[in-house]
Amino acid sequence: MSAVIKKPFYLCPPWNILFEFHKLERLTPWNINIAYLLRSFLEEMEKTGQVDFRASGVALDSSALIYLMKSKLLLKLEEPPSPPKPPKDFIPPPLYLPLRHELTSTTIKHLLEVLDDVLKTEKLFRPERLVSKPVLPTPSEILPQLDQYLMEIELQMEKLHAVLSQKVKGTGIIQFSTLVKGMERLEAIRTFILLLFLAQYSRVHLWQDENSEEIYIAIGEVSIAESERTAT
Amino acid sequence: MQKAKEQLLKLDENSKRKQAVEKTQKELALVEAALYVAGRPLDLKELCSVLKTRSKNKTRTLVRTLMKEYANRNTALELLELKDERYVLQLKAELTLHVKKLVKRPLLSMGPLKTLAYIAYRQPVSQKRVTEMRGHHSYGHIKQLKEMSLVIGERKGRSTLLRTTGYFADYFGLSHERSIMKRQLKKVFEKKIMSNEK
Amino acid sequence: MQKAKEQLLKLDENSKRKQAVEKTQKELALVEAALYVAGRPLDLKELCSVLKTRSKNKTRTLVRTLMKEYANRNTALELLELKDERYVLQLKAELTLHVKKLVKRPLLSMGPLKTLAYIAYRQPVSQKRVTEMRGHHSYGHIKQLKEMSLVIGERKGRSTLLRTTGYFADYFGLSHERSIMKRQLKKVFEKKIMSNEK
Repeated sequence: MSAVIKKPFYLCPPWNILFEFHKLERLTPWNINIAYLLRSFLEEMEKTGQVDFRASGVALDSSALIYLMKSKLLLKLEEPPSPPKPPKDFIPPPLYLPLRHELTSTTIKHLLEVLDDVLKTEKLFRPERLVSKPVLPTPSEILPQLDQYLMEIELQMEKLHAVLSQKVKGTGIIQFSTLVKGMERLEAIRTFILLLFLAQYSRVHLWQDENSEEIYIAIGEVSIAESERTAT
Repeated sequence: MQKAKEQLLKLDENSKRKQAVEKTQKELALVEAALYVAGRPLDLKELCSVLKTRSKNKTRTLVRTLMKEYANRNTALELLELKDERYVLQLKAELTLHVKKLVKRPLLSMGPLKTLAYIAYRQPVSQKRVTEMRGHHSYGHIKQLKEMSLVIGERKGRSTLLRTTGYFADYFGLSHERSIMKRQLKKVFEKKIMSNEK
Repeated sequence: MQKAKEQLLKLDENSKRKQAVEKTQKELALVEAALYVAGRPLDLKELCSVLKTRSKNKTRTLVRTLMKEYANRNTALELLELKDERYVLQLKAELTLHVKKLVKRPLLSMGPLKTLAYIAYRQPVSQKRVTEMRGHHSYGHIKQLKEMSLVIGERKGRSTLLRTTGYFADYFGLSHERSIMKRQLKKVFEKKIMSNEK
């Protein structure tokens, strides 16, 4: 029993086609992926350590031949075959999911709980923006009963004027922040609107410091240096 | 001969009547289907579109017939007419407590819910502001909230203003009027904070 | 005197009978309420807990009575019994298309629904095959279907085999047994194709 001589790897598929010329001519060149064959041939050679320059030469020669065959076919205007079509299969119609009403468990309580979290983050990350650009409540919130409020506006104006006069003892200047100290936000906004009305009737004078953004309210005949007025 | 003719006429009439009844049955089923899957109040316009009719009168008659049927059936569900001719199919309140434990799925997961809460509280609020506050994930949240009709966006110049929808108000039992809704939210919210601080 | 006694007895019996009927009505309403809010199949255990009874027999009788009532009413809804004595209340399939737009939950659009149908029909099927058959968009479909727990993928060597989940079977009221499910699906598809060709 002589030892079986082991065939070199390149005489096994898929590389064998590069070494069997008689087969090569019968094959359709489009079915041969030269790049793949050569790459894997080199990889295999490296892996097995069977470095054989003669075999490499033959492989290269065969590849060139296959390449030539492809080029000839193209010159004869034979188009390469289109990529294989997917197998035909029955495509069923869409499956509509049955519709079921389902009550969900989220309640307004959950909404408010997460709102709490979100607003905390808002305070944490954007304090400067919040101060400089407060989101004002809508007018209907400030003046919930508009008609009634308008009817009473003159009365309210008188009341505010009286309060102001009392605070400055007849004539004088008071800061807006002092006036609204301790007030609810909505109340402060209402007061501000009333001040605008009073200013329109020239019962008070308003101006704002550009740097501190403080609003000053002058009641009665107070002489104000023009230079101090940056805005009214 | 005359008699045969009369009989034929009668048969014809009967089959026409039968067809009309069947049609009404089908339309009633459509109204019921709409109210069932919506799970929220629907107005006549929405019901008309399901019925593919423009006649509000027809739709009103149908939904009121269905209301009567529900009332007669005396089941777990009730069909109610709300303000502004809106109709809702819902579980009778007295049964809620007994089946509450079966309700497990939340409307939204935590992330999108937070984004929704923020939009509701600050609305109308620019998409940019929401993203700044809630991070870049909120793009996905906003998309989901829009798909679920909880939020709508409105282009205003170069930015998009977000606000909540009527469906949002219905779901949480809030007013459709935005200023009232915000006041309601604020009120409940402040009450909650107060009670937490105690 | 004797007569009066008899009459009293009879009255008593009547009122007892009336009470029993009322009790059953109430229990039926509870079962209906449970199925309405759950929006998914409920098993006898869950229904027992809502009725606060341990008797599966009693619960089974009640839910089957309700099934019959629903079948007789001929409304938009149907109450079905699934495998393992699970029961579900849902909209009749033929009405889905008419009211789909009113659903606020994100539903699957046509593409993913087709991909789902294909996977269900051919399962277990390699992801590669699905993509060949349904185009490259189906990657997204598969992702969505997995997210909704309708489909799962299993690595097998270098390819992924796709199949539908138990949740899918429940959702469609199909058998969990794959071969039976496929037969059921085939029937559904044939029916749909027939009705489309008409």
